[in-house]
Amino acid sequence: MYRKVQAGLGALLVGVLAAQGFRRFRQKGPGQMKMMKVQGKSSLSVMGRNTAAAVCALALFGGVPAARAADPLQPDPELEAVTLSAPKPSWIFVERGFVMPGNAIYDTDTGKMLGLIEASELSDMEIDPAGKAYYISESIWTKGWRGTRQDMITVYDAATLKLKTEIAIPGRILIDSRKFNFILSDQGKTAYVYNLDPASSVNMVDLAKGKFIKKIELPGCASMMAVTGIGFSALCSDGSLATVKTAGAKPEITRSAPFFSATNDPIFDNFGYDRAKQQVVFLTYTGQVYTAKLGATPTVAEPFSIQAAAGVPAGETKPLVVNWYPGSRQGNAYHVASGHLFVLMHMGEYWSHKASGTEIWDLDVAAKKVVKRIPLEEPADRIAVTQEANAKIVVTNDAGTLVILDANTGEQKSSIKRAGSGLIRTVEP
Amino acid sequence: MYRKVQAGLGALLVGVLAAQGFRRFRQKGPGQMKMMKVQGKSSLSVMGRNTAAAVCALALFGGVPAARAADPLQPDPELEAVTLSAPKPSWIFVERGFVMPGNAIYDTDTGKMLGLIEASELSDMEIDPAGKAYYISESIWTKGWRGTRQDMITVYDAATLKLKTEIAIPGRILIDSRKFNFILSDQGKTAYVYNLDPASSVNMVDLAKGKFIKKIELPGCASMMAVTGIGFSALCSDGSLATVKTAGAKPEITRSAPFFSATNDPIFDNFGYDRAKQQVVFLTYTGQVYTAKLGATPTVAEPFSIQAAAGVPAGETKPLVVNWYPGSRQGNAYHVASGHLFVLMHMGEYWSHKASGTEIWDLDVAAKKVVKRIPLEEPADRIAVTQEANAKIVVTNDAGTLVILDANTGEQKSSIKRAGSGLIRTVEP
Amino acid sequence: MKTFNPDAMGEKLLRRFAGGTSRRGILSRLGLALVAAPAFPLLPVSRASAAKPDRSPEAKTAFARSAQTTDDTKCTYWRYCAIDGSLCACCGGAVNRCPPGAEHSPVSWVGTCINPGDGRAYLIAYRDCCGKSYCNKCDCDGTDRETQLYVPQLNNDVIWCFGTTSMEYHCSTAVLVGTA
Amino acid sequence: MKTFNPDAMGEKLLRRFAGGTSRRGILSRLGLALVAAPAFPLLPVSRASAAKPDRSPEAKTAFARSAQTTDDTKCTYWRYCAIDGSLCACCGGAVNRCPPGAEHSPVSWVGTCINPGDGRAYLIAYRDCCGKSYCNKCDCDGTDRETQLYVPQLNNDVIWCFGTTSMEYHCSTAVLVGTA
Repeated sequence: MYRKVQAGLGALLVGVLAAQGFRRFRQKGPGQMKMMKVQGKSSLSVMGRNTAAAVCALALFGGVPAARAADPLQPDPELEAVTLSAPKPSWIFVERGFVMPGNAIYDTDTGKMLGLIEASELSDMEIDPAGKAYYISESIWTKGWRGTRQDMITVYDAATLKLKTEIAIPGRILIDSRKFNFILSDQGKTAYVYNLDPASSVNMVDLAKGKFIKKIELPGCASMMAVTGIGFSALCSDGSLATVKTAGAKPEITRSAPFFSATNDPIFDNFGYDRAKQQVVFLTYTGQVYTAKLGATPTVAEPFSIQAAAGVPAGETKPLVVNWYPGSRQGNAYHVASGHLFVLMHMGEYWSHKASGTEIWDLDVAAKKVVKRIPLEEPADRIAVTQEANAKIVVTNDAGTLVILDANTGEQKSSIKRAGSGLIRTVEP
Repeated sequence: MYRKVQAGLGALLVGVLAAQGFRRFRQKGPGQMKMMKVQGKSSLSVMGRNTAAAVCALALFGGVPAARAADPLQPDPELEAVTLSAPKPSWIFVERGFVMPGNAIYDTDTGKMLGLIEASELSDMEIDPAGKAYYISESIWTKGWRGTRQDMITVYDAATLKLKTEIAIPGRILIDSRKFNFILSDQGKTAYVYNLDPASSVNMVDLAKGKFIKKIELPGCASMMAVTGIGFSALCSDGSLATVKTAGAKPEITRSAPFFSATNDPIFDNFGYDRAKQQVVFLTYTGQVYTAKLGATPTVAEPFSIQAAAGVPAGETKPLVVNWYPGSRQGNAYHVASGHLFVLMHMGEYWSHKASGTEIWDLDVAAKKVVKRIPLEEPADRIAVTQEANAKIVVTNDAGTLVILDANTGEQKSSIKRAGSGLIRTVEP
Repeated sequence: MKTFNPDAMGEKLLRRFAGGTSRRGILSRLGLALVAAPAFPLLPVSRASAAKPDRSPEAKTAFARSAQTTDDTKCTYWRYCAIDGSLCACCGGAVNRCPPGAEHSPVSWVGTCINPGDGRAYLIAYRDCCGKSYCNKCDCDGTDRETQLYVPQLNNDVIWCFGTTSMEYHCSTAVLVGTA
Repeated sequence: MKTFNPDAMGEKLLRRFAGGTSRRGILSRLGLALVAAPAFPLLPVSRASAAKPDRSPEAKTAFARSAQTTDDTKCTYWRYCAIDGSLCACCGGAVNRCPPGAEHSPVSWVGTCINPGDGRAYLIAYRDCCGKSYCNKCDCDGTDRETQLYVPQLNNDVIWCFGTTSMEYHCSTAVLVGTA
C-alpha cells in the first residue's frame, strides 16, 4: 500500500525550504528592510509575519541541502505594490463589462494594462482634472444583490489606487456605460450625478468638501454637459436643451427652443464635449450633426448630414432604405484639439442605431467634411479617441477585444484581448 | 430644422396607447384581478400602480384609434412568477462560474432552464433532503469587494426560490467549486461548513433551529463526508481518514492508519459518496480506486487501478510516461444505485490532473471493470451523473457548454450553451 | 475593517437617505415630475394621422419583416422588437411571466411591435424581472423605435426595476398590453 | 428593505463574529493549529534523498521541459509551474509585485519549479494580490506537484488572501524564495 510514497520528495522539499527561504528572505541586507514598509496599512506585526511564514513551513525537519558551486538565483526582495503617475493623455479607461465591473487602465503607447480602478456594476467613472483622484459613482447593496442600497461617490487615490473616501449620495440611475450621467465641473470641485427613480433628477456634490449638496429635479431631460460658471445643460425629450443654473437656493431651469426630435431622430446621448470652448457636437440616428455653444442661453447651429459630408446620400428615417448610418453603443468620439469627430458607421436600415460599426468616419466638423473612412477588420461597438496631439483611436467589440489605431493614418498599432466591453474613457482637457 | 418631425408618429402612438392599454388592462374581467395578488410583497398600492402606469403614458392626447373588424390579440393577464416542484432526480444544479455566480437549475429531460438559485462568488449549495429548501453557504461583503465580511447559510424556499432566512456562521473557506466543503447530515437537520483561515476547522450548524452550534478544529484534514450517527469523516494530509464524533461537548477526532500519499498520489477531493450504504469511492491522481466503509472506525479496501480495469497499463507517478490519467476540475461522478463511477480521462503525463477529459470511463466499482469508454466530441472539465434509474451523464467545459448523455448508451441527448462552468450538483439519495 | 474609516461615516449617511425616500414616495412623485414634463407636445403631428399607421410591408422595419410568432425563446419573436436583455422565457419564466423568485417590475419601457399573424401593431410593455442576478440566457436587443436616455420609457438600457424589493436585473418579459 | 426580516438579525450576529476574530488573532492561532498538524511526518522518505533531487531532463514534468525564462506574461514562464489565476505581470504588477492598489498576501501556497537556465529547482511562493476584483488577464494553471484541499499550502485553488484588508482575489505573483 505504501508503494508510491518514496517519491514524496518534491513536497517534502517544499516544506523544508519554505522555512529556510523565508528565513533568509527576512534576515538579509538593506534591500529586504523594505518589508517593514509594505504598501497599505497591513495589520500584521513583524511577529505576525514570521508566524505567517510558518504556514509554508509545516515540516521543520531542519535539513538544508548541500551548497552548489555556481551561484543560484537570489531570492526576490519584498516589493511594494506598483504606483502610478498622474493620468496621461495616452491612457484609456475601459469598463470591463456588466458582470465583471471595474475600469482597466491601458497605456495606448505600450498596449499594457497599468491597473484597475475598482467599481461596481453599472457604475460611472470620472477623472480628477488635477490628476490626483479617480471618482466612481456607484450603487452597492450590503448583501450582493440584496440588502440595503448604498449610493456613493467612491474616491480613489490616483497614485496608489487605494480607497480614499466615500461620499454618500441619495441615489443615481442604474444603466450601463453612459458617459454623461456623472460629470465634473468647476475644475473638479463639483460633481453632478444623474438619477432616475423613475422621476428624473440630478444630485449635486461638493467634491472638495466631500459632501452631497442638493438634489435638482430635472423632468424630461438627461445626459449632462458642464456649463462653466452656470451649472449644466442636458438633452430633453421635447427636443430642447435645458440649462440649469445650480448656484442659487432654487435651481433655475431654462429650455432652448426644440431643435431635434427625441423620438423620431434622436441625438445619441453620447456626444462630443469641448470644455474649454464650451462647445458640444451632437449626432442623430440619421446622421445629422449639430454643434451647440453652451452658456446661459445656448445656441445651436444648423445641422448637416455626415453622409452628405462623405458624398453619399443623407440618412433618412424611412423604412427599407439601406444606407450608411451611425450606430453602436458608444458610437462617436470627439478629438477636441482638432475638432474631428470619429464615428462608427454601418450599412443598414433606420432603427439600427445599436448595430456595430464596420467603418470609422473621420469628420472634420468645422469643414463639414468626412476626410477619411477607415474600414475595420472586425465590427466595433465602442470608439474613443485619445486627446494627444498624435491622437489614437480605440475601438472595442462585444467580445472585449480592443484595437488601437493611429488617428492620422488609420493604421492598426496594437490590440488587446479581453480588454473589456464597456465604456471607454480618455483623459480630456 | 424641423423637417424631420412629421414622422414622429410611431413614438406618439406609444405614448397615447400606453395610457389606453394600461387602462384597459386594469379594468377588464376577473382574469385581471390577479394584479392585486402579484407575487411578493410589493410595496405599491393600487394608486401607486396607476401612477406608475402613467410613466408609460406621458402624452395624454386622448386620441383612440378606430376599432378594427377582426379580433385582435387579447392583453396578457398579470401572472405571478413561476413556482417549482420539489427537486427531481432529473434536475441538475450548475454553478454558472466564478464571476457570474448562482446555481442554474436545468431539467435533463427537457434541457430547459427552470430557475436560478442565487449565490455569491465562491459559495456552496446543498439541497434539503425533504425537498423544501436550498441552502447556500456563502460569504458576502457589505460593499462588494470591500466592507465587512458576512458569512452565512442562506435558505431559499424550494418552491418560490425566495429568501427564507439567513443563518450567520463565523467563517468558511474561500475556494471555488468544491462539493465537500458544505455537507448536510441527520436528514438535513445538521450542516457542516469547512473553514480555512488559514487554520483548518469545521462550523457545525443546526439547520432545524437555524443557528450555529460550534466550531470544530480539524488540523490537516478537509473534504467532509457525513457519517450517520457519528458526525463526519475527512481526508487528511498524512494520508489518513479522520473521523469526528460531533455530538459531545468536546468533539473526538480519530484517524485511520495512513493509506494514501497526500503529496505523491493524492486522492481527488471530489469523490463518490453513498449515504445509505455509508460507502465512499476515492480516486487518486494515478488512477487508484479505493472504497471505504464509513463509521466510527472506517475500513479502507485494497485499491485497484482504473487503467488496469480497462486493460491498459496502470498509471504511474514517474515523469515522461504518457498514459491515460483521470483529471479535470470535477473529474468523477458516482451513480449510487448501480455502483458505477464515471471518470473523465485524458492522455497525458503525471501532474496533469487538471487536464480536460477526452473520454468518459464507466467503471463498475464492485466488478473492478471499466465496462464502457465514451469518447467526447469536446474535452470536458466537469462531470456529474443523475441518480435516476436511467441515469444521465452531464459534462461541461470551461466555455460553459453542457452536454447531456445517456449513461447506458453513451449517446448524446442534448446540449445547452452558456449553461455554466462551475460545479454541477445532482439530487442525491 | 478599521483601516476604512470612511465606511462607518458613509453608512450612517446612506441610512439616512434610504430612510427618507420610501418607494411609494418615489412613485407618487412621478405625477409631479415626469408626467408634468413636456414630452412630445411640441411635435407638430396631427392626431388624425396617428389613427392610421402604415403597416404595409413597405413600412416595416427589418425586425418586423423577419419576425415570427411561434418561438418566444428566440430574439426574432415578434414581441421582442424593442427588448434588451435576457429573455425570461429562457430563464425559467415565460414571455410574460417571471422565473421563480423574481419580481415583475410594475413599470417598464414600452415598444410598438407588429404581429406578423394579423398585421396589427401592439403595445408591448417590457417589464423587467428583478431581484435576481443577470440570467445571461438568450440575450436580445431589439431597437425598433428605441430612443435615448432623455426619453427613458423608450430606452431599453435603463434597469427598469422600480418599486421592486431589489433592483437587481434578472431578465425581461414582453407583456402584450393592447393594440397600438 | 423591510420585507427581509432575516437581514437585520443576521447582520447583528455577523458583526459579533467579525468583532471576535481579529486578523492577528487568526494568524497567531496558526502556531497552534496548522503547524501542529502531522503534515508529512508519516511519509517514510529519507532525508538524505531530499538533498539530491533528480533534475535530469528525464525527470522533468511536461511543464518544466517547455518552460522559458524570458517572458513572465506567459503561462510557460518557469516560475509558474504551479500557479493558478491571473498573472499579476499582466495586470499592472510584476512577476513578484502587486498591481496598484492590491495587497500582497503574507502567506501563500508554494511550488517547486526548475529554472531552465541553470537547471536548479527553486521554491516559489505564489503570493496572491488581494483587495481588488479578479483581474482576468493571462489566466494560467500550472499543476506541477499541486495537490488537494487537505494539503492547502500545496493547493492552488484556495483564495490565499489571509491577513489582508480585503480577501477579494485579484491576481497571483510568483516570488522566488530560494533554491530547492
